[in-house]
Amino acid sequence: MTLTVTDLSIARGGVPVLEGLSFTLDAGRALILRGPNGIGKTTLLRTVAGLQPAISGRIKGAEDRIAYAGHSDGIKPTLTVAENLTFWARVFGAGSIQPALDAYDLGDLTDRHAGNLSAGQKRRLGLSRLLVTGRPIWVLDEPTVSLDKSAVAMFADAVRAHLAKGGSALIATHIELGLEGETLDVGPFKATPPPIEDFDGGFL
Amino acid sequence: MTLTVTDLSIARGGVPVLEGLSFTLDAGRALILRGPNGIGKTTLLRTVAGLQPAISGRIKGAEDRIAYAGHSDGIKPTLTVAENLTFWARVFGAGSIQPALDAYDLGDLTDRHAGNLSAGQKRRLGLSRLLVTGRPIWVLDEPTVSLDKSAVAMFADAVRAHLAKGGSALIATHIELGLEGETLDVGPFKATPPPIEDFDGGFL
Amino acid sequence: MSISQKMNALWEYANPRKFLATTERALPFFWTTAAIATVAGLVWGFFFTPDDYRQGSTVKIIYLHVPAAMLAINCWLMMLVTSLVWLVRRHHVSALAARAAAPIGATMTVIALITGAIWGQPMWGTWWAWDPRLTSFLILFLFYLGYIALWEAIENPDTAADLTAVLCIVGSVFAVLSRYAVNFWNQGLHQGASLSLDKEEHVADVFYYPLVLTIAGFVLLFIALVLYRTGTEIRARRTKALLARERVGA
Amino acid sequence: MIPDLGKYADTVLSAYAISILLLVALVVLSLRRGRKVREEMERTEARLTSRR
Amino acid sequence: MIALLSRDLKLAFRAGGGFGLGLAFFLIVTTLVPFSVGPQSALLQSIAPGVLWLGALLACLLSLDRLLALDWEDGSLDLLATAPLPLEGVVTIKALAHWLTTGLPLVLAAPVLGILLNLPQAGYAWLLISLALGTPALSVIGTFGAALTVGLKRGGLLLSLLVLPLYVPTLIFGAEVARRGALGMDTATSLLMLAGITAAVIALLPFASAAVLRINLR
Amino acid sequence: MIALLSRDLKLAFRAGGGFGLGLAFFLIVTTLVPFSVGPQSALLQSIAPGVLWLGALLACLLSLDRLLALDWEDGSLDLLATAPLPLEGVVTIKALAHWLTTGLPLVLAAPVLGILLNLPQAGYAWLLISLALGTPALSVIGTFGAALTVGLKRGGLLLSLLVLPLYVPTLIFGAEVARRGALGMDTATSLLMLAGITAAVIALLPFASAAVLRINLR
Ligand code: HEM
Ligand SMILES: Nc1ncnc2c1ncn2[C@@H]1O[C@H](COP(=O)(O)OP(=O)(O)OP(=O)(O)O)[C@@H](O)[C@H]1O
Ligand SMILES: Nc1ncnc2c1ncn2[C@@H]1O[C@H](COP(=O)(O)OP(=O)(O)OP(=O)(O)O)[C@@H](O)[C@H]1O
Ligand SMILES: [Mg+2]
Ligand SMILES: [Mg+2]
Repeated sequence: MTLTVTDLSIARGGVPVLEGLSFTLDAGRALILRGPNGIGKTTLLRTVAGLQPAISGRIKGAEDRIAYAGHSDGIKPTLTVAENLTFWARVFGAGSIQPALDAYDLGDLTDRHAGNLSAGQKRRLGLSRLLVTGRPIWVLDEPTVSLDKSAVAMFADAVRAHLAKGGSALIATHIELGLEGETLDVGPFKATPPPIEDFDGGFL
Repeated sequence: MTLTVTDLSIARGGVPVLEGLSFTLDAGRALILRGPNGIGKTTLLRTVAGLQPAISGRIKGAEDRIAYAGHSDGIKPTLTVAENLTFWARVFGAGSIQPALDAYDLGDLTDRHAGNLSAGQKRRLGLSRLLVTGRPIWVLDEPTVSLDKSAVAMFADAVRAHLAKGGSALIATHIELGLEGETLDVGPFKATPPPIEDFDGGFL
Repeated sequence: MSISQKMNALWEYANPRKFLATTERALPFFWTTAAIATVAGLVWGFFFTPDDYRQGSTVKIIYLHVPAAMLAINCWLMMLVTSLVWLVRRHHVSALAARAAAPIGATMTVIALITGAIWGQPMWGTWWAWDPRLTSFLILFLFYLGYIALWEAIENPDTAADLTAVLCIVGSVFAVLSRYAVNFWNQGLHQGASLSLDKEEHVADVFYYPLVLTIAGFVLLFIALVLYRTGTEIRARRTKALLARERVGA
Repeated sequence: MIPDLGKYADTVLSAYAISILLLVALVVLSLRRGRKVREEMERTEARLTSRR
Repeated sequence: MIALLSRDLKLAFRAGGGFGLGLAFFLIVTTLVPFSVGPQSALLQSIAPGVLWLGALLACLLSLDRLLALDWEDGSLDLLATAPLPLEGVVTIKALAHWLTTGLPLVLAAPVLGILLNLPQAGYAWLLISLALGTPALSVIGTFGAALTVGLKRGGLLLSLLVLPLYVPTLIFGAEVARRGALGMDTATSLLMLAGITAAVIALLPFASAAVLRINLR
Repeated sequence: MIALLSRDLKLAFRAGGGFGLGLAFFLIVTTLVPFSVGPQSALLQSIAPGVLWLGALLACLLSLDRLLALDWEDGSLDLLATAPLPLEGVVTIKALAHWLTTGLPLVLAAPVLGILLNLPQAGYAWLLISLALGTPALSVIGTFGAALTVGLKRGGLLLSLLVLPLYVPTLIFGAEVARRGALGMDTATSLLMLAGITAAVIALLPFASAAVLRINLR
């Protein structure tokens, strides 16, 4: 149940951004990614989630076990909160959406069209989707954007509950989440560009 | 040079969200708006910026003196950073874009297409636009979303410099900005709806 | 009461509650008279009028075709007026009345088009010809479609009311323009004065009176439908407002 | 009882049938939607009043 | 899969979902033809089958840009790609939903519009048959085009540009069937070709669409 | 204002900006016509002016949805509305930029496509004149439609539905000029009407567009 990343190098738009990155993420643990703007956190998470290929290195234990939540939430404004969640629950073959609604206090909003939610409410809906995927590894990119304090606490609780059940989480964030877990600063893994003089298949 | 808001009531989607709100914002001061998700901060800022009408109440001293920055930055992905900024500088009739580039450390990125920036870099570009408007009142909606620590500091410095030059700022945020300035919690101004039984032109 | 007092009294019905209460009382009257006049007119026209010497029994289609065509145009006019009222005085009821009327107008247009097409088959030997009258009706139908689609597409009710009102006004101007353009573009086949109601030698009283009766019936039906549907729109709007208010957490 | 419509019987009858069908459909749909909306409004009003 | 289909249909029928708009466009293009080529009914009659096919094709084309782009913009496609559905299945379902909400209504509306253009009596059945056979191919090919352009901001026009050449064979045989049918000529060969194209396209193109989509996602 | 115009032109010419796509669409529609109505050149010749006008109109129409929507999505319109430019000026500039990048290329390309459809010799000049006079009206009317639908997700097809009926008078007179011109008939009246419509539309419609945009922004 462990996610193992070994000597990973990744690129964005053809330019290597991070290289030589290794970490393991065991069941029940959370790993917080930190690093300045533009270092390549989003790129890393998308690579781990299998949305883009790595330049080199290995990712083990990710196949079909990852629930990814990026900057956009995949929410349909014309469907209600419940319909949005139910759809994802059916796609992932999971059961009831009630626990997800409860975890993010969405009970009052179930019949609302998602388009009429405020920025923070929408984000809560997006995060609650993770609970209906039934996937053990959560890969989250700045999950607490536009959440207020109490919603951040809900999120932290949800993550803790997920870890307690043997899940794990990989989270990129700039702010303090109040979660226990290791922190990995990706800054030191910034790719050093190869010398300009010779270029090969990669044009670099 | 003072922005005065008196007894303001505002609505979103036809429903009153905040009422009886009054505050003044003097030159050289910053006012931080706080409040839980969905209370109506975004709506308030858009009203002050003149993008939507208020239900009642008065806003004085806003006319043509406000620079607004909302959730989206008005950045064109196919223009370079410099071209994006120059455009707004010309629209607002302001001068050089160099100070804006310097304030947010965008010097290295000037010739990059804005579409190739990371989330935080894009945000920095969006914020630097405020400096080329030459407008004295900044109205900012969650300006530090996806910024890392050093970029938040740049933002705080820029605001401080703006205040020092006699400008003022109205900022809605969920996180700590490290700015001195009053804080206004809009929570207590939540609109109390009229009784359900009788309804008039407003359907409420 | 002076005229201006009367006008002021009229504006009171712009209050949705007052409107609902009043129409609740008035509607039974309109429904019954509409039913009576329409049925009576159609029965009279269908069973008890002779055939025309040239058109044979097809002349009976006139009792559907002409009232529907008249209403199709007048419904748009009504929408234009209520749209202007909404933009100037911002009474929600008038915006909602325009919304309520549009599907009725569209249905009337369809009826006029279909009965016309069916009539055209024996009379002109073709279902459809690009005659100016018919063509401008088709364009009118498109305007109705666009107007309805715009209402449906916009989430915020006040925005929708404003935008559709502007569309209605701009659309009216273009509809008139199209009418002239179409006239210029093709000469017509359609009955104009040849069977005009004014020319007594062609429209004998036997055709005339039942026609007037059906027209009255259609007009009453239109009034009843508009009042009823406006009530529905008001309630839908209020439900929406209540739900919206619930969601802000009041 | 239907009057002799001659060779145009199909024409006239289909015109009447379609038009009346459309009119009836319009009225029925209006009434149905009206009833549904009214119920929904009353339900919402009741819910909101009871909550307080 | 069924969840996806039912969601897509639901989305189409909701306010602003775009159901019926393809139809409206078809109607409008057809009515504009006489305005531009003139009202002579003999002329209109002779171009009627072609105009109807072209109109249906354009209506199909214009609704393509919402086929995948909306799901792309709000991140649903990212999530679907990490979900336990094969991407080939996803694009097939998307094409099916598109056909049900756009192609099918067009097929049903075509005879009515045939009246406006004085389509000869004999032509109606053939028009219907050719459209019913051809529009599924249009949806599937269109899905491929949509997958190609999904990452581009408002790629609408580029999409048209890419897809139109791909539509040519379908259009040629489809319009041929309709035209020969209207003139009472033999239609067997063209009909066979049309059916062949549709079958081949449905069987093979979803793999290409899924591959292209995977490339676009990374 | 000039800043806005130059930015819009720059955006149009950049990758993915959409310049030339209208043209390409025009080209493709025109070439598809022979495929759908059949290759008889007498028939093609008689419908040529109409097809060219209709093709230009559709190409114009299809590029409308990026006219304002992109600026809306990324928040530029909010910022422009708070900037020291009158919104009427903004929509006029937008319409002008649209015409320069779409209408003008169409006008220039039309004669070339006329060859494909065997347009009679006499028709070329009139086709050019009518398109040059008519396409600005199409851009301005289109801007109004774009302003109406700017808030809607992928309002593209709804936009077409709203705008096409508004295009009818322009199309009728424009195509009439081109058709009569091709047949060597008198064109004065239609030409006058066309010019009148264009002038009136340019003078008045920007106010409606700005009003509508203001409503949409709030
Ligand atoms: C689809 C086709 C048709 C359409 C859209 C159409 C539309 C109209 C319209 C708009 C009117 C004017 C109503 C008014 O202003 O009072 C009208 C009246 C009339 N139509 Fe038609 N029509 C169609 C076909 C026909 C045909 C085929 C006939 C008969 C041969 C016919 C006979 C009449 C007559 C007798 C009147 C009343 C005459 C008058 O008051 O001017 N129509 N129709
Ligand atoms: N489409 C693109 N093409 C080329 N380079 C890109 C593209 N998108 C982003 N980049 C660059 O790739 C680098 C990594 O971006 P990424 O989005 O992964 O950063 P990040 O760590 O998530 O930053 P942030 O904290 O600001 O979100 C950045 O320097 C950015 O400028
Ligand atoms: N389009 C809309 N129609 C109706 N109501 C809406 C619409 N958009 C938002 N709302 C509601 O209006 C209220 C105020 O929203 P607003 O975006 O101003 O909140 P906010 O204070 O900015 O919240 P956040 O911190 O989450 O951004 C919310 O309760 C929201 O649900
Ligand atoms: Mg990032
Ligand atoms: Mg907000």
